[in-house]
Amino acid sequence: MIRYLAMYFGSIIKGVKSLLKGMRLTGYYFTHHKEIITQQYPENRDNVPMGDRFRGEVVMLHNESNEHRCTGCTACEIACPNGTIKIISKWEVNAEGKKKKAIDQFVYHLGMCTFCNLCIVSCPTDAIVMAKDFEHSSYDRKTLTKILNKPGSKIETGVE
Amino acid sequence: MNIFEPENKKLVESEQDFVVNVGPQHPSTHGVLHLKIKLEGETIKAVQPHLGYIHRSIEKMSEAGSYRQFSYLTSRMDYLSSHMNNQACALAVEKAIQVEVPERAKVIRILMAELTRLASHQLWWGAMGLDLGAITPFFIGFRDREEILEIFEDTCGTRLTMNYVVPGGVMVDLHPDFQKKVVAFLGRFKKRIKEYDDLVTGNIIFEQRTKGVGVISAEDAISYGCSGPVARASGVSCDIRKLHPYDGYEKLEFKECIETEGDCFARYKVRMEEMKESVKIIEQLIDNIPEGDFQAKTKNVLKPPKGEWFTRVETARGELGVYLISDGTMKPYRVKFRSPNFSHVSALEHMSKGGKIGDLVAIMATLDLVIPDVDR
Amino acid sequence: MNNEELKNFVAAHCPEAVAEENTEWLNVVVPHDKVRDLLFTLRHDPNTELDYLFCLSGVDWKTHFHVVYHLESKRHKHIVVVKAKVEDRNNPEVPTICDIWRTAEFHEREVFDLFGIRFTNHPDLRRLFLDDTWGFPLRKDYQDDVTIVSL
Amino acid sequence: MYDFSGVTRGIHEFLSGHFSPLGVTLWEMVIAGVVLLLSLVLIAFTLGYMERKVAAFMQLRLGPNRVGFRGTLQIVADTLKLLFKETFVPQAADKMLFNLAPIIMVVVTMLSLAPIPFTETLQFYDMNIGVFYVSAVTSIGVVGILMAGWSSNNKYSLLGAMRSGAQIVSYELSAGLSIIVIVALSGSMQFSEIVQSQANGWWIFKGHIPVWIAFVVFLIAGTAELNRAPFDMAEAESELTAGFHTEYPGMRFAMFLLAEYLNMFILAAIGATLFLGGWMPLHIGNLEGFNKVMDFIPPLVWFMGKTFLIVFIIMWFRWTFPRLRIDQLLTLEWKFLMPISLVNLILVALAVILGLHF
Repeated sequence: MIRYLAMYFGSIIKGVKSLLKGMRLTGYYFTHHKEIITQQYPENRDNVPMGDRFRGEVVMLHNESNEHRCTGCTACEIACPNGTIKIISKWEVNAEGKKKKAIDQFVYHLGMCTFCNLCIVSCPTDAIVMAKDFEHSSYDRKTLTKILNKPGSKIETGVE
Repeated sequence: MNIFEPENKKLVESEQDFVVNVGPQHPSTHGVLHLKIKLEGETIKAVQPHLGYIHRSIEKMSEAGSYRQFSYLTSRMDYLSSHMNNQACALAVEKAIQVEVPERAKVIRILMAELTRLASHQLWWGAMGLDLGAITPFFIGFRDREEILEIFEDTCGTRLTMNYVVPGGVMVDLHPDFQKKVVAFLGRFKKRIKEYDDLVTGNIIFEQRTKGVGVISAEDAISYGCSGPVARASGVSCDIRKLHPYDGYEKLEFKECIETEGDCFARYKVRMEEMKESVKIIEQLIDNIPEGDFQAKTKNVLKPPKGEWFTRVETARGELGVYLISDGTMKPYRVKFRSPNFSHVSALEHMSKGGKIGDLVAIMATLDLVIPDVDR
Repeated sequence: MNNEELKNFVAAHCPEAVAEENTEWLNVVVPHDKVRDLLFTLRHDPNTELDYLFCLSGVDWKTHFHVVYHLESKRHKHIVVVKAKVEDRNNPEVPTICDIWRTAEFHEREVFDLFGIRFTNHPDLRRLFLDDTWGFPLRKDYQDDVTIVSL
Repeated sequence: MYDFSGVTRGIHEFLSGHFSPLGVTLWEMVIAGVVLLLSLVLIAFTLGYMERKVAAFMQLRLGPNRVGFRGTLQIVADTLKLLFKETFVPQAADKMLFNLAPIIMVVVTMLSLAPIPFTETLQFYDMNIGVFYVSAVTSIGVVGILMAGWSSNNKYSLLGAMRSGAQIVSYELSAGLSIIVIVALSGSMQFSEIVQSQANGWWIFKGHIPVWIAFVVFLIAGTAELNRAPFDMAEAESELTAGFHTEYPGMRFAMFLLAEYLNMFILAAIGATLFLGGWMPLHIGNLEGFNKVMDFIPPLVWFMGKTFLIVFIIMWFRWTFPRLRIDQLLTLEWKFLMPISLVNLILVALAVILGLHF
């Protein structure tokens, strides 16, 4: 009888203790506002903490004189698992009078991209990189199809 | 010889049967799992899972991609252990084309895999609290997981579907800050895991909700194909990292966490222990990552010979098998993913029969179901 | 038991079984009507005791189907791969094994769903992922111009 | 020191100058009703905001902080949103009961506010069976829940309503028993007299262990009667999606919410009145200076402070604990709370009879 009573009250005390433990933790967080981890997104847009290698979208690098490094070898197009990249090439006559293949349009369907990085890795001339921009939402799906080479841009000299 | 007795699988037998649809949109199914449960009052009489709401036929899609391409899809299966999924595919391809992975890549893979396991278990811990009605654990679990995801973001560029592990090694080298950040995180996390215990483990309500609930015996666990923490909670030794080591797990010191009760609380304890073991593994490796290449030299187009290979990897949820068949071309002939959650769903009815609705929720929480992994 | 002993064991119990060469684990191909007996023996014989069915998959070899059973013994730690060969493409049938391993129930439903291989005596053979009007997508002759966009 | 009777007398005299006695009574009732409704909405808004902030801080979040100063107007914005939502009735629902249920919930809640003394003079109706009246009226609320659950023609709703019925009926007992402890000690069922009996010390200080036990039991049973976590079996989000109000849209849903918050306030107010001395300021023995300072704080502030303290504790429970299972819920009541409060009541009764209390 005494044993059962002791067990009965023991279980109550143990239970209440365990509950108070949890309440102590939440009480601690309630009173310690420095532990808050919320980030205020649109306000901190200028300094959103982001990894250096964050994959936001594929962009093509251009230098000051509007030159890119893409030779139009279609390695990225082949490497892409879901047909995000489409390279439309044209024939160009270079200074020596030779006909040479060059890109006309580097079409990039952002809506299909899974940011798997396979195109970047496969690019032999490092023409494309991943940019950090992540605010891609749009009301029109057409805006997600981008042409990465800037109008009038040329291939950098010396890139084969 | 036929010991088989057909059960009546028809759920609604009469008008008196009270059949409730749990899901496909239900707060506790963590996705689009659809369960039909037959109730008698609060007691569950039968459970029938209906799958396929998020079936994308990843196996079919894998047949269309090259050997480098198909593994990125597996990040979308069990998205909480995407590193391990990618690793399993990479291991299968490496077995097929017989490439030796550099030491540095192996260590990076293990580090990433264990961090993923940690992150996955943290999410599970939070979500389990949510399922049992405590909302605060969710935020505490996510706070810690966030730090791991930031480490991933630094190195891999993505937070959830990394596609970091590729055939031959890893995609890019570690971020220069990786080691510093991981050490700092581990220091914080080792203190914070005590909070986990304070808030949930010792809590009397939580213990009452989980002890003796959803019991599955060792034989049943094996027969139902359970693996990972679910089987280990029933006393089945099934850690692939121990039984069939890959990527250098055999050199590491860690314990296989085994409980024998087989109930929800045992599964909880196994996962909590696994978090501590993962921390131990990371600590063993983080200070001595070998120098060298992060990727073996492989041909541009991978063309394995005819044949078939099976690799098994321990993900956060259990055993992931990749069954790869090649016909000698540059695309896989057939890829089969043996996902751990698929077997666990089939064991759901066995575990929850005779319990209450609250028990079903607790069982699903401790099975740690990821529905895209079930449907694939 | 090692692979050689397992091979002899399988050969003793199922003479029709053909072992494949150069494989990591023992692979045996068995006609579909013999597979149930062999699997039952492998499961219940104390020398093999393959109690853990960790993978059950279908493979379409264009001329025939394979239903592949990956089995492991938790006690003896050996692994056997049994392949049931189904010649009849129009009406493929394999006896069910979901009374031997409970997990097979869902796996067989998956194979039925994706390959159209019927498992006789299965208690609940319904489509698992897809609806009843759908074809069998993992068959190599599956054609679907609407939902499959080839790149 | 602070007295509302001057204001009420002023209004009464102003009205008497313009209307016949019957008109005065009617106008006074209208004014009282409007004041009551406004204050109730204000209280519910405050509690809603408080709950969000408390939850946020316990969960390492900031909580609402966009609408108004630090998010104070968020709840107003939400109410407006709910007001503009379509109020549909499910086709298979029992339309009359479906529409009636939220109204019953709110009306019952407002009824039970009548005898609670906010201050000595600010009390709507000081009846001599106040405690009895409150516990009688609040238990009608379960009818509203059962009606909502049944009439929705939804299985989740029905399960939630049934759970809630079992739960409230059981927890009514121990809540009532713990209230009786105070009734026995103070010797009255009238709220004003109970408060007066605590003029020389609150019951929680005077009553020692039995009152502490009664207070804890009251808190637990009260939380259970409110259908709040960890006893939110009727809603049980992860099990029954939203329980009895699954099918309720827009403003009808808001009425359930209003009723929940008001019930929480009423429970806390009763707890504050019975155990913490209501509007009585805190006095410590012979510390004259201290007591003077305490007297200087208005009684309404005392009352509200105590009430919100209890509300905070109830919220603290909610954001810390997992939910119980339905059978454990009933086990807790019938095997733990009920016997404890019975024994406790006997102890108190003996103490009162033998004159042992202070």
